[in-house]
Amino acid sequence: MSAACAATETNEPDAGLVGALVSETLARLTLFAETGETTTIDLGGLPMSNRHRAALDDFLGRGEVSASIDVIGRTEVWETQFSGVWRVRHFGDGAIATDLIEIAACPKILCADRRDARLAARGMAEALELNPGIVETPHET
Amino acid sequence: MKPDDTLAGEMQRRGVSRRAFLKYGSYIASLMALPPSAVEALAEGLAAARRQSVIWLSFQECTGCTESLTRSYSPTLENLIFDFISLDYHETLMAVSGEAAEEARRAAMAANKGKYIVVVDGSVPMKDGGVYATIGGKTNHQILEDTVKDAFAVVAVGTCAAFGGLPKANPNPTGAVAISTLVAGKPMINISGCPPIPEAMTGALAYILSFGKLPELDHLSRPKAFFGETIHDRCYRRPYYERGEFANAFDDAGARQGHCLFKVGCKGPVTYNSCATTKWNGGVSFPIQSGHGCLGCSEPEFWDQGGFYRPLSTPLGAMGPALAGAALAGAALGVGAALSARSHQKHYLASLDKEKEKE
Amino acid sequence: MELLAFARGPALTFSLAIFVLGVVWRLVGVLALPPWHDYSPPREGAPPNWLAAIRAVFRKMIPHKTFLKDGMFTTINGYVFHFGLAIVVFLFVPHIVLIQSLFGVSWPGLPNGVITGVGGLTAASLLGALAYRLTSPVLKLISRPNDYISWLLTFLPVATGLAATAHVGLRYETMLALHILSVCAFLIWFPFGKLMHAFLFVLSRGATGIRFGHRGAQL
Amino acid sequence: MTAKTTASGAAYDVQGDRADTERRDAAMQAFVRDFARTAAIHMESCLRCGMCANACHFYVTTGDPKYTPINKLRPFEQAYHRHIGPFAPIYRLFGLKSNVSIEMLQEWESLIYDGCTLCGRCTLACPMGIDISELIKEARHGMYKAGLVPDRLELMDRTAKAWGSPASPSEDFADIIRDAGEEHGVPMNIDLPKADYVVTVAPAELTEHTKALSDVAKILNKIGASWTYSTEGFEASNIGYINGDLPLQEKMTRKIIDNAIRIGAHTLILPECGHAYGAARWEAARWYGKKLPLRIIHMTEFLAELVTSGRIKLKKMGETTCFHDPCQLVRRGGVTEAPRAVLKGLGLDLTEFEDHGELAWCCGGGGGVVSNVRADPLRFKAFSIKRKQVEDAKTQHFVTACGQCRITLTLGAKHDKWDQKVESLLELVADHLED
Repeated sequence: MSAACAATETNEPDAGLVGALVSETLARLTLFAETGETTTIDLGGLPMSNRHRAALDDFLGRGEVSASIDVIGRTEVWETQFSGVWRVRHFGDGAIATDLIEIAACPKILCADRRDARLAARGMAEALELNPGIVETPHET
Repeated sequence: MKPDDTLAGEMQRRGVSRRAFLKYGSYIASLMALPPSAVEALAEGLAAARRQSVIWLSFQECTGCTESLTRSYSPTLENLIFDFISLDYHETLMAVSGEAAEEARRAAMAANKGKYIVVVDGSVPMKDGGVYATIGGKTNHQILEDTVKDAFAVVAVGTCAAFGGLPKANPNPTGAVAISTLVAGKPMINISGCPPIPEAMTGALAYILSFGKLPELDHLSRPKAFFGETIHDRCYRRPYYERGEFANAFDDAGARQGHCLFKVGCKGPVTYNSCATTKWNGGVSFPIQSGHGCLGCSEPEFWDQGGFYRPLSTPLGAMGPALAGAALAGAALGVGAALSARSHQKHYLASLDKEKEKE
Repeated sequence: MELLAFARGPALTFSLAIFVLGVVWRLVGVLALPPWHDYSPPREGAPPNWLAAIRAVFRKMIPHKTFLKDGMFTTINGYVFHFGLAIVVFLFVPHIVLIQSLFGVSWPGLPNGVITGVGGLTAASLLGALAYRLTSPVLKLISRPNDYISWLLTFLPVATGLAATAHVGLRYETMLALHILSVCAFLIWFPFGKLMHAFLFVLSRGATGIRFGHRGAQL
Repeated sequence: MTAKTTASGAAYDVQGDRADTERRDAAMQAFVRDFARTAAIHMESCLRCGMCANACHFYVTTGDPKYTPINKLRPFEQAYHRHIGPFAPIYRLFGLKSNVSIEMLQEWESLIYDGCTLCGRCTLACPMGIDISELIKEARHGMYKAGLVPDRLELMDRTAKAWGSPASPSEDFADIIRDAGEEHGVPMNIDLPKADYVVTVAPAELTEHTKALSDVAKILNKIGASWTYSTEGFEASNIGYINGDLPLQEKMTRKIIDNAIRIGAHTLILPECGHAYGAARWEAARWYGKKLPLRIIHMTEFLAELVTSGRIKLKKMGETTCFHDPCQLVRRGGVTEAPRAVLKGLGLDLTEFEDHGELAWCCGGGGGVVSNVRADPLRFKAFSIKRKQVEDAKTQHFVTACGQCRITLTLGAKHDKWDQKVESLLELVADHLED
């Protein structure tokens, strides 16, 4: 670390933090596998530096699913290489606002809300009414 | 069918799903260190809430608090709060002025009697009948009393409103006082800081909106979620403090290596705020990270702690004359005591001589 | 912060002033008493008075072996809390900063972990001293309120200091204020009670050193 | 003059028929007079650590905390804080230190006289270096003024005033000297108008140890010195010094010094007596306020000079011995090497006690305790320390250089029915002079 950047670099190497986080995740994952109990670990309150974050994500890796949500700003969701362990990262004004490890079948933020669905159903019905032709099989031209 | 006037309804009309509330709930829960189980409660509470009428009063202040809160200009997570509240009166932000503005305030108060929140920034001058700050011919004190009367809660934003701040600093020419000294019998929150961390303001408001009650407060009525720990306790430079590695000046090797700033006057150990964790400007940095000690701006009387660069463990005020005077007085008393003792002894020796004469 | 400001401000200034006043008062009050001139010829080869005094000051730091048989606890425990107090008072960085602000001199400090450990040991040692004073028949007989007050006012700064750094008890700034106030109480009491031995030991040992040196007797 | 006891059972004697307050005031005034700078510093310095207790033979052998040396100073201390200390005006103004009561003085009489031999071992134990023994000696001044002194000591005081010696009238002195000379076949010098050496004596030599009188003469004759005993100033033991009777101390000091100066002596030889050494060697000059024109030396120092300089030759005894260090001579006098040099000259192989030299245990009889019959039981208890040391040493001889120590140790052995002879260094030297 050069002297010049030291003043702005917030990380004080703390090898224990990432290890502790991973152990905690493992414990919660085991619990989820056995009982189905879901949990969320909020990384926000922890003294995480970018290096910590990188080390953690390095370890967790990338799995099959990744999604991007566009709601009041961006949100990134991806499954880690460990099935059932998700990373949910909400962005605020350009920076990470909330950073979570979610242990669940599927992160809540990905799922549609039934109340939204009810409204959507109404909207879809209205749309259909406005354009009944859409349901007819289009002719090959 | 009556339009859905809940916040969820408003958002839906703008084509935003309930995911927004879930995301916002996560954000607030994370900010306030609430348990993950609170996320849904927050989201549901907010979704079901109605737009909150807020009347913002500015007294002896610098508008820095407003700047802090409205800092970002793109509609993002951080300022979503403006979609949840109805800022019915705010001199700096509102378009109207003059009597029309005052009329807006009165209208909002009448429409939301007992339900509106009064946010105050700035302290209130009380000296000389409060003439040092008047709006529309009414003193700050009158306006405050008038507005708060039918409010649901009062939020004092910034150190001036919370504790008196700069206007109250020695010699306090206007007789400035904190809002809490003038507001009795209303739920009251202080969000101190100069300026306060915007997240602390929005977090507190969102909490009230979601749960209909005040968050847990400390003995200075500050939300514990943001003011529960000292800067020092959460400071990334803390390990340097523990190891005894300090910057002795702002330009020495210690300062360059990012050592603890205690010796150059950092007030982190006695300052309760979340700068070290929430940080500023969207989590970019905070004063200590930028190489300057904490000023203690979220604490009462922070201007009058003997100087920002005076280390916390040093005495306030000049010792020299007091100690010199004490040494002189001590010497005088010592000589006096010795003379008195000697006179006791002389007295005895004289009596011995008399005995000898008798013999 | 108001209590802390009071502690750092008027309380500290006042107590330091009383400390200086009392120390000077007591030293001058004693030293201004008439001296006792010894006209007897010194033993051949007797050291000059100043040397005899200095020798006595150092000689008395270690007791004769024979007195350790029954005075082992008093001696070892005394050393533990004296060194402990010295380390905590003079090698904890915030304290050094205070000293620097008063006298302009400073020196490197020790890591906080060491200070906390030494502080804990010191507190334990002080409690041991008190327990001994409360149980030994000799000490029970010769102890005065002075001894208990001096003990308490020495123990309190150690206890409040430890509590403040360990975040035990009240809020940090309140504990810090109480710590400073306990030091103020210590400073105010210092010149008037037996804490004054921190200055007097030089005079007391030195005076006997001069008497014994003159006679060629060993201390 | 009747023996009384305090409420707690402590014995005390009272002299005279003054009112209690008058006595108390007299004591206080005398206490107050004594606080010069050093005493005041020491009064300020006690830490109440109790280290002095284990240095005291009376505490160690009785286990009674009241014998803790610093405790013996309590009335003296109280007087100091009320009248002399830097905060005395405040103490008086607010009544923080009460005046010493007569009951307290009565209670402390036995601690100050019976319970302290002025041996000064506590001074060496004190981490602050407080010279407790010196302070107790000063406290005795007030006790004497108050008329609160053990009757036996007061009797000796009056005898000394009347006779010039607590042991024998001055008129009998010349006869005693002549008798001793005749008995041991040594030519004696008495009342010579001029001499280089004036020899003084201690009470024990006028009664039990009269051989010492001729032994000194034998040695002085041997070296061909110009010397004399002198009726006008023979008594070196100073009961005023021990009792706290300052005028008597001055009178007795002046008597031997003035006399020696008159005779033109360059050296005043003190007898084998500890307190005589303290009173004359270290305190005599105080009454003159200047340096004295003659040398004052202890018998042991004199013998050591003669032996080491070869002025006398001694027959080698080739036996083993242990040595009791007299407190006033060694610990408080600094004469540590001299007796050892003499023992070496005698060819005696010295086995040192575990605590010897400046750390030696007191015989238990110093400071007038041996003369104070009231203290006998206490003294016999303290003797057990010395007895054990001597028994552990397993030597053929047991020697000392102080007549009072010798008497104390002999009485102790007698009380214990323990067959142990205590010998005098002077007598051994005189008995082994090479012809």
